Amino acid sequence: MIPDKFTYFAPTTLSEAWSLLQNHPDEAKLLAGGQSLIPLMKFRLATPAYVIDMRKIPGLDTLEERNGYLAIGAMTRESALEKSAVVRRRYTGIYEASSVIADPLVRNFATVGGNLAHADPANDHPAMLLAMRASVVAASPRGQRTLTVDDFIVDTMETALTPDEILTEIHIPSPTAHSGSAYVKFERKVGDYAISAVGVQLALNGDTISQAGIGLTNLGPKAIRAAAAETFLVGKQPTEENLREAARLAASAAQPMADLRGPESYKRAITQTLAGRALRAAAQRAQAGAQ
Amino acid sequence: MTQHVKLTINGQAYEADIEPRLLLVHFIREVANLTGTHIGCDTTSCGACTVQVNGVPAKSCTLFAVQVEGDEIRTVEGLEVGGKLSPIQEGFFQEHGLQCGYCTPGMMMTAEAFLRENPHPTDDEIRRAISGNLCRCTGYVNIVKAIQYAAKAQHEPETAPTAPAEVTP
Amino acid sequence: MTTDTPEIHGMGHSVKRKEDARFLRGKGHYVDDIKLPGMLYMDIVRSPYAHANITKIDASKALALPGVLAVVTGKDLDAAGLAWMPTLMSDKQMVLPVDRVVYQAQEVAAVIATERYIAADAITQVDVEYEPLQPVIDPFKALQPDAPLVRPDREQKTNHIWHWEAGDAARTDAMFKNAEVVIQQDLYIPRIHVSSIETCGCVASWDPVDSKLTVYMTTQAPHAIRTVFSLVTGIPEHKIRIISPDIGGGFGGKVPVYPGYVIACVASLQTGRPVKWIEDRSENLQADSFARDYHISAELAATKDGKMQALRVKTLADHGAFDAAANPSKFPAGLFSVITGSYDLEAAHVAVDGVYTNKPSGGVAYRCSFRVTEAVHTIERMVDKLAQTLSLDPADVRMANFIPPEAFPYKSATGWEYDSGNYPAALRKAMDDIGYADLRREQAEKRARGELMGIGISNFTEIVGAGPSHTFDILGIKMFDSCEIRVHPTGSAIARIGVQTQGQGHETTFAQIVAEELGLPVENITVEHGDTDTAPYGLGTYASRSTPTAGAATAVAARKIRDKAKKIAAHLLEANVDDVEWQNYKFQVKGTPGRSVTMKDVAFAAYTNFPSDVEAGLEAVDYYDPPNMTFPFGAYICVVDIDRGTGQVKIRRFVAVDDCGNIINPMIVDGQIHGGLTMGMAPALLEAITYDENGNIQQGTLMEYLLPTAMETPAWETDKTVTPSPHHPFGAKGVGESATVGAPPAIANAVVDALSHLGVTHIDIPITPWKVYELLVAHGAAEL
Amino acid sequence: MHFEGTLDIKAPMVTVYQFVVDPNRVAECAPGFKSMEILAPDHFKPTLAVGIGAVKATFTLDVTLEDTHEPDHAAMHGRGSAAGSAVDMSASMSLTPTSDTETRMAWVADVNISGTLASVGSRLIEGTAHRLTANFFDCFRTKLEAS
Repeated sequence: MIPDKFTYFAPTTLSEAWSLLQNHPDEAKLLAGGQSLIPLMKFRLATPAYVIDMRKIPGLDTLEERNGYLAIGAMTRESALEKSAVVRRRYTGIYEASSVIADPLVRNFATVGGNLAHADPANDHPAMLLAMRASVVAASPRGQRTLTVDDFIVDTMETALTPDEILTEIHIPSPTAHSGSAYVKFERKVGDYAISAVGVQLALNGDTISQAGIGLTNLGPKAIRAAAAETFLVGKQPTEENLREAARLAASAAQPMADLRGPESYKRAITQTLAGRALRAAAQRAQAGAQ
Repeated sequence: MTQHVKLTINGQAYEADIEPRLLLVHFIREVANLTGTHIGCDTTSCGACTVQVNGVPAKSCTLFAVQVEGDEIRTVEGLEVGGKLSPIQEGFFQEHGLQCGYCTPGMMMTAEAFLRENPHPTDDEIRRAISGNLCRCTGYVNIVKAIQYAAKAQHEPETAPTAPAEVTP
Repeated sequence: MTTDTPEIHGMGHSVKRKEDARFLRGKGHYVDDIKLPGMLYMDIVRSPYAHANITKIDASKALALPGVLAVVTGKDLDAAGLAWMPTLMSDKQMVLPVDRVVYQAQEVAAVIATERYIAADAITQVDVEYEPLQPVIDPFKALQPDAPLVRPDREQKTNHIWHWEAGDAARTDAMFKNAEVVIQQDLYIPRIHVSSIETCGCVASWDPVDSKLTVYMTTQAPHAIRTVFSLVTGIPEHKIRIISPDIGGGFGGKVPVYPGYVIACVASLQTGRPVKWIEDRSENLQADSFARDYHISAELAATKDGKMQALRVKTLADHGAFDAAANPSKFPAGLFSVITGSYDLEAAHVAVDGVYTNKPSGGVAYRCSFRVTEAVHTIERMVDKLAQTLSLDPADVRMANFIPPEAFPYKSATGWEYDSGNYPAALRKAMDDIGYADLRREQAEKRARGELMGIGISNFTEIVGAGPSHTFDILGIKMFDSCEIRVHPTGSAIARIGVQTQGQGHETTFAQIVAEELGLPVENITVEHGDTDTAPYGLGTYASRSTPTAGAATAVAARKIRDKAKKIAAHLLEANVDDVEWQNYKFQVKGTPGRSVTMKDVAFAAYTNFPSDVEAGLEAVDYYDPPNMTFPFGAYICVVDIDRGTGQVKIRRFVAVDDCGNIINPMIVDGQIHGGLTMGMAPALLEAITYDENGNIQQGTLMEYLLPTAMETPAWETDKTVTPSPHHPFGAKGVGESATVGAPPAIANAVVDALSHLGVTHIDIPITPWKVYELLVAHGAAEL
Repeated sequence: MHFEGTLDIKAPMVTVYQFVVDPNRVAECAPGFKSMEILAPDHFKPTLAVGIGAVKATFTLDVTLEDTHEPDHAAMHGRGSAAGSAVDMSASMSLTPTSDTETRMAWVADVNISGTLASVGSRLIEGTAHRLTANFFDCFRTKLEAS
């Protein structure tokens, strides 16, 4: 499997990248980690005439907590998230999502920005980022704008980025001390996309849930926010009964299609199971943080 | 249209005018003539092509050579130092961690880098670390043992008799 | 003149592998590593349709690309009489189609270019126009009168290929008529693919000066390939040299002759330059031959107290568009008739019908010995279902029905003569190793708590080492195998063998056989194979036949050398030949251990100081025709836990007790079993090839065809019993495939066992989480 | 893959009918329409660059209109290939007037994709094909109501 010919650029500034995008509309493709794009190119299902490699643009591999949020540069490797003590401790769901994407070797080169901007409904970050109420920074020659992940992901492999916009950073609001998050993925084997996966973040105020975020992976044309389940949980205590009801509501937000990973009814059912497990884990973590 | 690239493989500099679409694995195998790195799939699934890029294991079939311009690549041919097998090679030899040998170079490149990060792994950690490398022959049992052997050998450099020197066919 | 006996490391030693020295250093020589001067590259245009007429092939755009030398089509080959080639099963197969494709991803045209990348560009520029035809996908529908014909080229205007039977139908029917208990079960053993990590490929090099064709290729059977090539092309056999270099896994997938090999040869003949063809993984997965695909309907007759009496089996075998399996000629359904397994049955009857469908060829091995996996899965599931029906412990039912150890050699109800076995001993050992009674107690406790845990047994009998010339041939060539040994003057030796390693470690184990027989240190023995110009003729390595056939030949050739050496030893010892004996790896004068010479001494004398009535030199060759098959066996026990929330099956423990007779190298046997178990587990839980109604393969890449990683693979536990083969020169049996054959029913039985109290009696492989979950839902045991 | 749908179009049936048997109008609604070659009033070859995200495949479809019954039924059949893949599609439309100025269109489409796209992209194909097909017919309404 050999990719088609293309012209390669490795700009060193965002401005350079923008002008390349503007000069080659429709024909240029940004290359981040390449772990999704390059296989598509090998099958010639993607045949961009121009490939713009982002690797030499400085400042895109940030991973730091700033005032009130975690900033993840678009070019930050999945393996960096997996290895970060801060991510593991405070953004556990993100850590868990990062550590089940594809396989360890792919994660060494795959980037968070690529995972998000590829907008494959089977990718693991979008759902978890929905749960964490993350936003993304999109930069263009006209300046930069911040949009929520809900607004960023439009449809299957379709984002809100304009042709000359580049995703530069992902911002995840720092959780309160009494928060917990979890990502529970069920896959056929390592390296597979999820049959179903659920990302959850819960914040507690005393013993009631003050904020709930729930995202679903590979259960529809794009990552799904389980809004009814979130609404149900807010103001309630994280009792087993409430979490079970939330899991049921979360599963009813799924829009699965039958495929080799199983029939529709199965995917819906295990989404309830996985949502229950993710909710319990997040609640426990939130409660542990509260102690 | 070609592009001039320079990169280092196993400490040796290589320069060539290549098409940007040339995959790193083909650069290694066809330009540098280092055929220890293999190809086993089209979908970044098997890991037979695993090399280290600046010390980090990567699937070289899913990188363009132009993407690693200026980087340090290490392949299986770079494991042996001064005519002495590295601990990971020794481990695969002692524990019968290979059969057909096709996945072995990639497996060792992953394992060698992993042991630098985790010098005292559990078996489960090893299994997780090599889960991007497929082996069809061994059932992984002896690969796990081989990596444990290497983990221990790193700490006690002098070990059992080594694999026979390479015989030129 | 006695010298100290050095360490021999013959039979039974875990000698570290000789071949590792090159593999560990990245210095293996696989086909894609071969580069010849002036070499060209071939890439293949493939059909997106499963069944279509080709109305036009326009290669002009491809030929216009700089670097493209030729585009070969079926019409070109047809002109040379090479558009079709014979299969190993008395069928024929398209090399390139002239006017019709019969499966998706079938080769349609080949592009020859100066570079790999240019060839890849060029295949996208060959315009092929198709007129789609209705594909035949379901083998049952294929037999309906209105089904489209897959193979209109045949005289018989039907999709039925052959009917084959074994056993005694009348006697079996009579037993069923009077049976107290009859168990029935339909089983589907899905189509699977070996997917060795190295795909197939070759470098074909025609030397116009010498008129000689050299082909480096990924083949498990170089000699047979040479003969077929010679018959097909008319090139004299001495002008064809097939070289099997290092092979990155075979498992049966590298036995057939694929069109790509033949086209590359034609291209080299046409261009006068070497031509390399290396498959992509997706081509390998989509177009190379497949295994299994058996639709089985089985019945078992038994008494009320669980004594098994008779077995009746009907099977539909989906062979795809060409019957290109690699079975011995007389066995279109392989050795499926070994289906009575380890059990003493009074009667059995098996009938199999082969069917064409619009899929790539089926029926090659997947690390199994000619359909034994399908047979073992059937009988081992049936035994369990009998136990479940009668509320008996499956271990007890097995113990009560085993062929007793004293009954060997044993004639089975379908006519096989089992050479040796001790089934109760193996099962008892497995039960002890895993703590069977404790597990049953744990299971009862867990059931009371609503947890799902299952214990599954498989007590398989294999049949390997094809085979005796009275029964076994491929294209008429009898299935002997060979070895040629030459001892050098200074006491080292070379052994050339007719079989071909793909990772089994022949360079080490065959050296051990020679070491054992000749008393020469193993490190002084070189083993060569895979080059038809130098190795003796042999049928190759598959179906676990290397040790039973070529291994035997090696021992016999070495013994021939020893017989001659004895004469030279007598000369050196100045003794009568009859007074010389072989003891402790030395020749000594009977009763006088002090008067001895080593083989090294004798070897030197064979070239420097041999008696006048003995020829110089020390070498021998043996073509070994085995008197019977060998019947390795084993007892496997698997413990699974099932997640009621997802249907996920986790193998907690798996104990494999294998018996392959006397062992050459325990380390290597253990490795073979680990790998075999993994390739048994894979189709039980993960792997299957399916097609949609249009004939699109649904697992065309490794993204969807699920090879297990280290994470899905349990830490296998192995153990052994040793029951030597009475007819093999050193009592060995084959072992490479035992575990692949034996493991699937242990896993399936464990899953059914976990669900048996709910009323579940069967589940087809692969046991996917959703299949389990749907059973849980159906029986009210799913948990959300 | 089988899809079907119903559209209520604010246009008289005769106008709708004329639209759906006009290759130029129909082709404009095809996903990723690039260009077209018209061989006969009922035989045309549009070139389409169909894609989602990074995945793009350029097909030249060979389309024939068939089974047309003025004024209430039309059907078409198309076939094409790209990137080691083949596409076969057939679609039919039945029209019923809901008023003098409004028409209900019931459409049925069968789309078969074979080859690389099917084997590599099967996971995303059904959803995408459904979306593209629905967009195709929705586009009829948009164009008809705009004119």
